[in-house]
Amino acid sequence: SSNETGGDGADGPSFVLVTPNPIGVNDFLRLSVEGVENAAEEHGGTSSVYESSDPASIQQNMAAAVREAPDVVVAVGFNFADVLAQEAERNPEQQFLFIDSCTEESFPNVTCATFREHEASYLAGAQAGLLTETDHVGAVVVLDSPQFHRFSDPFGEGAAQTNPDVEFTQLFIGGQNPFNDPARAKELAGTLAGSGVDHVMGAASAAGNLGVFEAAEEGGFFAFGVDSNQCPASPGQVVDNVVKRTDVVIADGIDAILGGAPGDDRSYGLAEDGLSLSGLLDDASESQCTIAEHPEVIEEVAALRDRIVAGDITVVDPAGS
Amino acid sequence: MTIDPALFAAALRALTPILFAALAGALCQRAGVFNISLEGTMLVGCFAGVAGSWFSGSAWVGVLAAMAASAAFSLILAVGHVTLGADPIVLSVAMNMLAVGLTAFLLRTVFGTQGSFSDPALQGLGRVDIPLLADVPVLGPVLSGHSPLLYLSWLAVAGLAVLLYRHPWGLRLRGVGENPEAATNLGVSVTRHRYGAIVVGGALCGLGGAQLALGNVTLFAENMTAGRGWIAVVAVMLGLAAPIGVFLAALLFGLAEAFGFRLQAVGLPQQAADAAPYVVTLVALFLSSRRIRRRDEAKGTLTR
Amino acid sequence: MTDSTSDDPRGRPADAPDSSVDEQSPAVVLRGITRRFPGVVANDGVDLRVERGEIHALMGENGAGKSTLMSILYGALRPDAGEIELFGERVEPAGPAAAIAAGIGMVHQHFMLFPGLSVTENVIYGQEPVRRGLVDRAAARARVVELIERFRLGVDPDARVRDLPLGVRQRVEILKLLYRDTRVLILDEPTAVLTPDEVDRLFDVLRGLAAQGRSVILVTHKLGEVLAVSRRVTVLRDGRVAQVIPTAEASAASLASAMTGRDVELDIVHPPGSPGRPVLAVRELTVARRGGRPLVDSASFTVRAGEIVGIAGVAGNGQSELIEAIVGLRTASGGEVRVLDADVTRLRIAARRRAGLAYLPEDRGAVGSAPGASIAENLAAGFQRGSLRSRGGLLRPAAMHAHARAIIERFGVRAGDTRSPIRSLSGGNQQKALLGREITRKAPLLVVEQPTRGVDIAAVQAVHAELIACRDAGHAVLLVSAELSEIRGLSDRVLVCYEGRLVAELWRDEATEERLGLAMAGDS
Amino acid sequence: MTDVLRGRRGAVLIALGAAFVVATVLLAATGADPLRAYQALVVGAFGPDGFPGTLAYLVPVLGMAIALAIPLRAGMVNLGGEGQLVLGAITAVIIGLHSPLPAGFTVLLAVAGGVLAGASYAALAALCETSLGVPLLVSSLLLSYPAMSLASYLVRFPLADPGSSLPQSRRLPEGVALPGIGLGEVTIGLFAVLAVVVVFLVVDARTPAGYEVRMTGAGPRFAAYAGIDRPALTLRLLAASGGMAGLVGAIMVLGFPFRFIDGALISPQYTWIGLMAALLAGASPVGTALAAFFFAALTNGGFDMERVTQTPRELTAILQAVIIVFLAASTGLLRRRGGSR
Ligand SMILES: Nc1ncnc2c1ncn2[C@@H]1O[C@H](COP(=O)(O)OP(=O)(O)OP(=O)(O)O)[C@@H](O)[C@H]1O
Ligand SMILES: Nc1ncnc2c1ncn2[C@@H]1O[C@H](COP(=O)(O)OP(=O)(O)OP(=O)(O)O)[C@@H](O)[C@H]1O
Ligand SMILES: [Mg+2]
Ligand SMILES: [Mg+2]
Repeated sequence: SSNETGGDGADGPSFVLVTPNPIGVNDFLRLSVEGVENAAEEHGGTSSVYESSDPASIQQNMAAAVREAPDVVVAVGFNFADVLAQEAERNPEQQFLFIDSCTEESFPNVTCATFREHEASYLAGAQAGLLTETDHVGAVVVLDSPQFHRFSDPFGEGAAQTNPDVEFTQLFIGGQNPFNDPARAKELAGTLAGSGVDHVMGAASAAGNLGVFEAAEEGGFFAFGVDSNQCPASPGQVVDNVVKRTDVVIADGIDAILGGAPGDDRSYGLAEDGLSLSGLLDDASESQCTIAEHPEVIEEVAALRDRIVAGDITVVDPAGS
Repeated sequence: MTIDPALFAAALRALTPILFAALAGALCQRAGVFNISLEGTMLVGCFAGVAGSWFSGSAWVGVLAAMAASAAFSLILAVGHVTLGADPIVLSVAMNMLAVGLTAFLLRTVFGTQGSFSDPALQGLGRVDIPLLADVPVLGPVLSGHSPLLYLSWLAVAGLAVLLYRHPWGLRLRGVGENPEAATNLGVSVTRHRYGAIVVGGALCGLGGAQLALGNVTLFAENMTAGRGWIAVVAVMLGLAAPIGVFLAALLFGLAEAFGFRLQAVGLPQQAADAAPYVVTLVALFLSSRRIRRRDEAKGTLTR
Repeated sequence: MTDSTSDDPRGRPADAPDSSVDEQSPAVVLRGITRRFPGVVANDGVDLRVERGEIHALMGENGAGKSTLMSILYGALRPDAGEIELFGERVEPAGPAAAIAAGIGMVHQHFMLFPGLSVTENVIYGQEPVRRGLVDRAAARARVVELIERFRLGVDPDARVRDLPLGVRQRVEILKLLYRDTRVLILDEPTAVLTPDEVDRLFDVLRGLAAQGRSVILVTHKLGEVLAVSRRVTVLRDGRVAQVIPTAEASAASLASAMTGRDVELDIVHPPGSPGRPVLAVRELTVARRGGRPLVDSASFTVRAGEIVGIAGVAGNGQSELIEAIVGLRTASGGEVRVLDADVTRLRIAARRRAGLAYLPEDRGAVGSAPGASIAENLAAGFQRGSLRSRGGLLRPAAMHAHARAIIERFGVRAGDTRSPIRSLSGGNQQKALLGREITRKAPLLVVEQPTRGVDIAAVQAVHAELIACRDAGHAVLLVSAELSEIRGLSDRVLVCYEGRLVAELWRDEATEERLGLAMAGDS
Repeated sequence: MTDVLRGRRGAVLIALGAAFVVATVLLAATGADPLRAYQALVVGAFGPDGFPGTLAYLVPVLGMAIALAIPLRAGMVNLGGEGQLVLGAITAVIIGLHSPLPAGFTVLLAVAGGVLAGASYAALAALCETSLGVPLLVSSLLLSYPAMSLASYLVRFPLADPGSSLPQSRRLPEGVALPGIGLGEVTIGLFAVLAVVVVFLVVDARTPAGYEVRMTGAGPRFAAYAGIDRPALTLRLLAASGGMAGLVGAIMVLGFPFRFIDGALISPQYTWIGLMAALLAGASPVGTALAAFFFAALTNGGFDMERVTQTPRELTAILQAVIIVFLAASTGLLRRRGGSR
């Protein structure tokens, strides 16, 4: 569906955001909507959102967005790679902002913004390594595919960095509907706990993570969230989150395009503040994350972040070529 | 990988929602209605269960709401198929689509949220420790400490078996499924019995949904049944629509799932774990049908 | 009822008066019943009166409206006009349940049984004895066993109906009525699948019931049965009552002419055939059954061109299985079947048909035809890869319809549009059409099973004439029938099947009713 | 006869009218302007911008509808369309990626491979029934899941696109694609599917084989009696059905985006929508095609309705389901009128 906002900006710039999935509770997409809306407000323009549900509708929505001929078409998610490349080639006048992925070839009218999630996951793992009492951490992951390994593998490496004895196990949800199966996610988290894991990375989708947190609450272990601050969903059980600042990134990208510098490949990691942990943000004390109770861990992890930013440590991207 | 009580306890939890739905499917099958709307009907139960529990503050009100809502939802199949003669497969597929849309729509309008709803204040079903049994070494951890609906599902198996094979209503229902014309001629209403089977089945699916949303977890997420209703359809086939058979079939799925989790930890690809239950089912069907076929061959009724 | 002392074969009312209030009123009175179907008036102002304790025969040609009238009485169909009175009281039609409650029961010509349920379950269905809320299975079984023994029905109460032969299933239907203590029994052609002995037994049962004051309405095409067992006869013709007479005043010829509206020659004697070369040769054919004696046990015989060989036997003695093994619907476990010079034992049906076989099966509704498909499509079966194709290999719809028209005309089938479904034809007309299809194949061997079951007199005569003509044209005919008069009237030789074995082979002149009866009882 | 027909038309009109009323009420209840919504739906389905999309959607929906109608004509239900579709697609991709032949030949080979893969997998389901005694309905459904898992595994590992984190195969080489017809992303695959519809129509109505299939559907025991070899027929029909599903899969990957994306052929529910179309039409070729076209237009128009009006996307799903329920009920009513009693 579409949502148009901004009445006063009828003659300002217009933006269309196309999502790959229904927005729902997907914090990543919600932040994107926020980002586009904020940009519209800032530049005195309008924005609308086209929600897709499957590959067929992604293609439909993208074509419709181009027909609207807004100042910028914003597409979020790697699902757009092919469609965006095609439309960009056919419509050289149209500017595109591609979030979270990039086209294989580069186009002058496509601005890409990607995240180095693995850097933040690595830091979350480091926290787990410091906090674990059983020397065993794990992850519940939506699917066994490269994109999701970016959350789980670095988590294990980070833990090993701060705690050489640590053991790491990851389990995958799979099944007929991996992105919407909180019951299975919960059962998997419980299985991990049963084998001695006491800190679990929840890379189990928006709905799945709720299952992971429930298991943590019942099993008395701890979990990590992704995308946004998930600590309020299960206060006392969620240690910290890998936060992707999509809103910041979109605003940045739109500024660049309107400012006449399109076509860049922009990468956001810890250094660019595109990624962080809730515990490393200024308002960490109000986050309801348990990490706030461990200032010494925060301190140690902050130091680790600085080393990554400085380039002393390079976190391997599991999905990278 | 370790085989411990927790594995079997996990299998029992995994099987419960499937079992409720499969019992519903078996009941309908016995009445001669091919019902593949279990997935959607269960999803409606998930939503109604969470809504009922949320607004009343009692998980049991949620369970009743789930039963009522799913039973009402199943009336689409009853009216459409039994009264109007529509194809049950078409109706069921449409119902499954409708359930996804409807629950998402209601989530938006009733709870003002999208994707999922959970709240620490939402009442779940909790667990029951069974006195004495809880202290038995291996059996205790497996059988005790589950959601009350899990135990209810076992009662439902027994109840349904008695109903089908010992109660007049069950006999009439089986007759309706075997030869509706003959039943009509003996003054037994095909319509009434099929409505009964579908609506009671709906209520059972509601229980399955309530167990999933208030027992296995305590939240609602769009499309959270995640194919369990389809597994139930398969379990009905494998269990030959008999309550005990269906229970065993569902147990097979529960075990396959719980084992699959653990095998992953030792390196089994997730996709192989996903496919395993279906392959196992196919083999089981093949073995059981071979027995049936040998009997038929002996009778020489094999038609070429 | 076995203790009935009534010797009167026509079931006079019992001397013991019925205890109901109005004992004079008849059991059933139908007045002015009218029922229309699109294009037909199936019942047109029909009156029917059945006294208590009376066996009343209802006769009429195929399509005369008998089934419709009975369905109305039973509540399965609503009349467009007319009224129903039961035991002196006016009733409104309110469905079978109400009819059952009022004491009416019906045995349908097409059995209404639950194949997957046991005999006992079939019998008690809808009126289960209940103890503490559950079915009292012990009481149910005891009651059923008692009825089986009292009426010598010889049915295993625990058997699954799907495992029972047709003749036994009929008895299960009767058991259902006995169990329900029915006061008015409607039987739609109940003797079609019974042997003479079983027919006698059935009639004994019916007479016993009548002696108790119950009424029986017997729907049948068979003149002999009507004369033997009924007290009065109502004859329907074209949906109207043509005649109501006491049986004592009726004769076979008068009934036949009342039904058809013209004089009918009843005792046609067909001349014998002149057998030529062997067409069908069956050697030691065996069909095994696991854990029991074989269904068919080393059957050997030959059928020659230009002769009709009849197979007689009590239903359930292996005739059906023998035929199925010959035509290829069932796998033989041993022996050999040859058609002309070809060994067809291992061939599929299609190949056997190519080798020279035509076959009219017993179950014309499910095996011999696809009821919902059109007449043209049904009659095209077996010709679709032959004469109905154009040179390009495509089926020609025009040819299909012409083919159907030709069969309809040649065999006197009463049918309208060849595009309408075959189930819209009456039973007799379906039978003529299907036989026509098989004869049109001009196959050297024609196997026919129960060719005149449930078919009216005119159709019976037409079918018989066609079979004789087929034989005289030099075809070999193998005939299976439960109708002894049919077997004797048509066959040049008769084989008797008993417990899977062929126990007797009788020439035309030797095949007297007595000798056949003895052989069929296993006493050869 | 004539008044029966009049009754039928009436029933369809009543059903469509009822669906329309329910839809309007639902739309109005959520504050949308129904008129504007319907306009968007029609323009989205048939307007100059929308029609290519409808055609693009028609290819898989009609293809799968015909695939499932073929065995349904004989009363056999193939519930394994998804697995056959996916296997056809993944096979075409494997051939497309690895064939050493020139692009044109590779395309032909990929299509043939897709057809063959779908056909043999469906034939396997048929063998489960004819030789192992597992009913077709069950065997086809169950076999579908391992096929999907296999494809899913292949595109995550051996065929994975190294440049993307999406579970998708590498892109087919330049030129390994079906030519477009100048309407959006629609390729000549559309004509291939339409050609199959015509062949199905002719075979069904005018050949001995079609006659035998219909008779098997009308009366399985009659067909056996008439000498129709059911096991052989089952095998052939399922192979044809699976082959068609495989063809659809191959067409889909040989068009944009020229690769196999995990789930892309499953989540739009092509198979189930196709099955519904076939069932609603009693598997008759023309009826199935019309029903498939109706669904394709409805779905594609639905996207526009979602975008143009303020209707929440859930509402579109609800509307479609409601329309299908009413359609099913009306055809049920028809069948009942036409049948006995
Ligand atoms: N359901 C129906 N729809 C249309 N016509 C019907 C229906 N039932 C009966 N008829 C017609 O009503 C007439 C009477 O049929 P009915 O079955 O009562 O005859 P019948 O005397 O029982 O014949 P038979 O000896 O063949 O059993 C026939 O012309 C028949 O075609
Ligand atoms: N849908 C229909 N359309 C038209 N006529 C029908 C239809 N259904 C049934 N009939 C008619 O109703 C009759 C069915 O009644 P019934 O069951 O007594 O036939 P039958 O018993 O097969 O015939 P018979 O007694 O000669 O064997 C048929 O004779 C047929 O003419
Ligand atoms: Mg009749
Ligand atoms: Mg009859």
